[in-house]
Amino acid sequence: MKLLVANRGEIALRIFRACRDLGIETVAVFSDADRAAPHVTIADYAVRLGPAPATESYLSIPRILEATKKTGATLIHPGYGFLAENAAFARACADAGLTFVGPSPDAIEAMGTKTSSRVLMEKAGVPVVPGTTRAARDAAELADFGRTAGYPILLKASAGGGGKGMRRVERSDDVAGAFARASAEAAASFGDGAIYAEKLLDRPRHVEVQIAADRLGHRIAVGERECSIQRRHQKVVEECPSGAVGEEVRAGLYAAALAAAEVVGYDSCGTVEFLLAEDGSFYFLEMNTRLQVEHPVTEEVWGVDLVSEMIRAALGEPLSFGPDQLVPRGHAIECRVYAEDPTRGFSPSPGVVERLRLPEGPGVRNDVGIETGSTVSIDYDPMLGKLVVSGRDRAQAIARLARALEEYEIVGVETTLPLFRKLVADEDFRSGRFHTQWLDGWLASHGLAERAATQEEAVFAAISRTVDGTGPYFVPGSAGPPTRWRHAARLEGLRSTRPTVGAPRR
Amino acid sequence: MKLLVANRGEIALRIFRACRDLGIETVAVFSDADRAAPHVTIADYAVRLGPAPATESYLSIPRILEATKKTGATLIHPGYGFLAENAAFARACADAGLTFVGPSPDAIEAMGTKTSSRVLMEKAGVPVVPGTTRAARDAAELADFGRTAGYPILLKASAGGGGKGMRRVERSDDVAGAFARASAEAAASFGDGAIYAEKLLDRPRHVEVQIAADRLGHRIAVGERECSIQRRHQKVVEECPSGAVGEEVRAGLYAAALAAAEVVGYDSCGTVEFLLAEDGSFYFLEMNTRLQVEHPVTEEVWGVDLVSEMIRAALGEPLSFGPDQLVPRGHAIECRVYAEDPTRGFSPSPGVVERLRLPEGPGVRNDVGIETGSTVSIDYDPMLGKLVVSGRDRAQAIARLARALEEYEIVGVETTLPLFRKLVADEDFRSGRFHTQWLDGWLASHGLAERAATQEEAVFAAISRTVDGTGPYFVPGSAGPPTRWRHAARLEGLRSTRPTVGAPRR
Amino acid sequence: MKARRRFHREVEGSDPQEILVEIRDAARAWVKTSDGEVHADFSRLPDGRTSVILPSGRQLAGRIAPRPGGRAETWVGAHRLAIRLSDPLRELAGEGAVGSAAAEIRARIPGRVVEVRVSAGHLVSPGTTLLVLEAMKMQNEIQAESEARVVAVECVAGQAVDTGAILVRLEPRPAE
Amino acid sequence: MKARRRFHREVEGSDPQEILVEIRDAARAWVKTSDGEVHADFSRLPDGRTSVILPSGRQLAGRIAPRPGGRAETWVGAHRLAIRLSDPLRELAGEGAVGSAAAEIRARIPGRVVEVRVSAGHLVSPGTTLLVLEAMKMQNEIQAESEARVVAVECVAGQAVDTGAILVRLEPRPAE
Repeated sequence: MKLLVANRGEIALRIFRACRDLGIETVAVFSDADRAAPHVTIADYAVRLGPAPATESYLSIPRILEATKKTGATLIHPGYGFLAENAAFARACADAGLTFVGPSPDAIEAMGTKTSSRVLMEKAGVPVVPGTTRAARDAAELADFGRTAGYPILLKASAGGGGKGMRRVERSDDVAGAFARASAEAAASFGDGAIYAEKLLDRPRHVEVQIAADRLGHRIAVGERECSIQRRHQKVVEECPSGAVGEEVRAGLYAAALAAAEVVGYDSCGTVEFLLAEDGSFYFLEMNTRLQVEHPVTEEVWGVDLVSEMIRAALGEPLSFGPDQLVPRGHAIECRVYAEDPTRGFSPSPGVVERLRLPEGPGVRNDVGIETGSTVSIDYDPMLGKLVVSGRDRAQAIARLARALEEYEIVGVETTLPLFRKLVADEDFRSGRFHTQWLDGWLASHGLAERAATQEEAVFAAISRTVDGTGPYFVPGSAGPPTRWRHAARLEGLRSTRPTVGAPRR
Repeated sequence: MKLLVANRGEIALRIFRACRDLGIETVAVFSDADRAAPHVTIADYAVRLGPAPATESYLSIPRILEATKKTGATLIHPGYGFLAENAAFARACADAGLTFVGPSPDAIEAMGTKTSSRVLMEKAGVPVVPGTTRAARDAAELADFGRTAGYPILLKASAGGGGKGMRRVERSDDVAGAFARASAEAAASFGDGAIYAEKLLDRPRHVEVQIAADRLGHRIAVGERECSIQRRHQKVVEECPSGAVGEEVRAGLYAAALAAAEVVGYDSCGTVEFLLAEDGSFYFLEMNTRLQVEHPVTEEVWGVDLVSEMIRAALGEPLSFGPDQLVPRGHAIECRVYAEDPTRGFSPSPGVVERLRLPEGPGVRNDVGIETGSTVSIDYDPMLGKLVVSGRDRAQAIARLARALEEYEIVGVETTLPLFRKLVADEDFRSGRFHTQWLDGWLASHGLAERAATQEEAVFAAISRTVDGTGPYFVPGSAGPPTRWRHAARLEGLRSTRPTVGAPRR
Repeated sequence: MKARRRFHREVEGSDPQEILVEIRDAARAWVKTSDGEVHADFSRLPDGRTSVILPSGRQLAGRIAPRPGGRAETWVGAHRLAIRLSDPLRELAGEGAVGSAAAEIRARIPGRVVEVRVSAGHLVSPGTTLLVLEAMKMQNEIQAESEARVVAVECVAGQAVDTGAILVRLEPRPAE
Repeated sequence: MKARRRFHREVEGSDPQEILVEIRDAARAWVKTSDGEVHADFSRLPDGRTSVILPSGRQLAGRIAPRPGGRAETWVGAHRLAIRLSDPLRELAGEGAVGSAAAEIRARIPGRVVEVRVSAGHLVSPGTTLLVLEAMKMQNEIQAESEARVVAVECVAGQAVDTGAILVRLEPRPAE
């Protein structure tokens, strides 16, 4: 049996690992930008889709279906992003006789449009955030809602996710501009510019419930995740369990999540997201009908393999655990390591990973899609991988996270690692006092610039540069004010692909 | 606070990680062979001990104590091997005002000589294997025991461990030769050539109980480990829990282990080893008064950090869990990755690690002491590291082990990885049907030679060699049609140990 | 990047198989074997390995690791494979024949000879211990691998030996 | 391995601090700063980093990573640090003046000369492209680093060159 992953990066590797555990052969697809990527070179089979742009590769349904024919793959897993929540893709797979590892196309469709899913949830008795229930025709309609519900409000893309097409609006004057920008962004990201509005809750938490289900009618809530550490509505750090959820609220969240899954006959792994207000009330946000980026924190705490369960379920097998067999233990935290420069507004930082050293040891799990020498392309989401740590309790998990971050080296591209090193030392983070708007405020008031070298480190640097200068490695001149001739040497070093080319022997 | 690890390799890294989790600064010591080793380059402080031979470095008590003075370290952890079970060292540390992370010198001493510990255990009512109760004066004394107890018997080093100084003897004619070799080996390894004899049980299992204790009187049995997969009495694969132990036997083992620890007032982490006969009866083997190589399988299943607990206990703090707070979950397996050639009688394989690629992903933990480029010296135990996998049950742990082994690449030195790849597919191993002599028999009847390349792999090899021959990595020179002298250049490239060295200058 | 090479794959008990490779451009190779011709896609990986994709979609990543004595290890994934690819053109160019009649037992690691159990003239069988070598704190029994006669012992007990040092010379003899 | 360098550490709001380094042998460096003199132990690590042990026992491992525009990143452990070290001596002398009178431009990796842009007698300035070398599928422009005169061109277009091969010989000339 062969399974094709219609995706790239760390999630393709994650799914391949589950395949190996289940004795299923692996099929990678790739664009020209990814020929040498780890997800290709670890796979049993690999098929080129097309040029780098996603529309010609990872989003091309005909080319992906062609790749299953070529290799004889009968299973297809979409990962997250790309075609993961595209009902047409799920249908096309079924039409081609393939087993789609995910829920039914109908379930994807029902949850795919945020406005219609909100209507569904209201009918099922699941609380939703006050908001408009259909795509706005114009800005005036949104301004009407703002007047009624009161500002601030949040504009969101009906087809959306991941913070794209999302805008916070503080007053009616800003509605028109925000609507235009959000709609344009949504159109670019999802091919659908539809926008609706929600009341913006004050300092809410983002808490979500993991659902595991099979095609035999079993459906289990496998704990919740705390995902409130967000930057502009994009998750940055996730945890399991949530420190903000007591037993009563937890039971309510599970019930609501199971009700939501029930409505659409959900029969795979998926996630129901909620906003949790400070008073313990919660509101349905959306259901992600796919594997979630942050699924590993649930796996670590609950001792399950969600990807294996998803594949088993797609093959018609039952979940390998009953609702009372699972006991959560300890605490897990995930950091999303992005090739973004946190000192420059998190702008993407493509380039070559000159050096990669992963943290290892107790409580450390690495899900990464790069290796030393990998090229980080501008064509795709700049996530390099995820650092997942677990411990007996949150304090131990945080201690191990701090330790792992001190071992984690990525040189060559800017990453979000410096952000995590500061966060892990922050008192509010350590004591769990945060909400979905907390990080944006924190970033505005905390610098992430490099630490100045100590005197000992300066001595190290001077020795290291002297050793390099006499050894086999190229070091361009000093960091002092450039002079004419030294500048040329630098240029020369730079133009060569490797630091050791062409510089004259000294 | 600073902690010095009087050890090297993976265990030094393991202990340093626990220190980081606890906010303690780390001090490495090293011999000239290890100046560039990972345990040195990850430490906050590092002190040279002396030349490569252990007697002049890792076994030199005065130099190690000097290193604590130089750096201001107040804590000292011996790891395993070297000085870990040397009561004189523990005493010297106490005399120097240092906190020794381990049990009292008296406990080490009481358990350090196998013959005297057997006497102690008999008094405490813990069953021991029939054997001599003091070091043999000569071979005749051992032959006497053989005559009385019946062959086969096992010669063991009184000061021993790790299979060194151990010899199986089948008949009286072989006693003298085996005694001489075992005694020489014991003298070389432990500085003590004393040898005693035990009756050899038929097809026993090696099962051991992990003890965690503190200086406030708490003492807990943290599960058992199954360590029956041994090669010539050296552990090769360890698991937690043991599939051979039912609830009743488990309770008996825990009680015996706690009784053994009680006798010597044990107040740190340690391990009580037993032989388990097929009928469920068990016999005390020895107590290891130190951190055990295979402690990670217990950590994974029981959700504890034994090294942190050990350090906390040494500082006078209580264990961070009570006897009823720990619940085991799932199954963990450890493989000891050695630089030994399993196709050549496991002869040591020193050299340079040209390439190291560690497995990653769910259920995988790496504790390794090498990195790409590391030199594996002949001066020390050739263990490179440990692969630890865990899963929901033994079947999932085995599936993940097989997956991890397929990702694990070590090129440059021979390793035991090929053995594990075969073992993990073996029916007896998979169904848990093994005992301490099982692997020796298995090795005698199973080849570990390389698999012959398939036709597809032959095509790969031919392409790869052609690409290498014309590319920039392997053989310098142009990519034009081959001429005789250029062939010579390629041959030359092949002969050199590094791809770019040694080609004739043109 | 263009290149063309002809290999002989040596398979025990049958004639060598010819494998012809032509690198057509930076990513495509043409390969002819006794099974026919195929076009394969290849890519150099940043870590020095090569990835090859065959027409079936089969992907293999690995490397050729050069070794002393003109040997090379073939690694595919995490596996080192048994394969002998010779290059007849090269052999014409002058590579010497490997292998000789008399077997030499050499030290594979540095160590110290603890004990020598045989002397010249001894007949030995597979498993006969020739000598004991102490290295990495272990006593290693060096054993004969086939029926042989000891031609000469080239070391003495107590001697420190280096990698590659000849310890014992054997000459094959037929099993009785 | 012997070398001596003098750095100025630039610290905002105060005078630069001088750091003098002498590499005494393969493992020892002498360093003089405003705080005094120290002997430090250093070792090149297999991955290209350097480990330094200061007299206090303090161990630092990291590397200097060259960057566009003549900058270099200083990494210690997993941290990139803010530090500015300039080298006044080099600025006075110019790169070409270090060592011998005539500079030899050599290939640092094997490759193929694609194009030669200068010939003997040419006067070149910093940045003048001397030749183009193709290596690892990239076209690398090899440029002059200082004001110089071409003494000899030692390669031709199309030629395969090996590591260390002399490509062009230059002789320094004063900047105008």
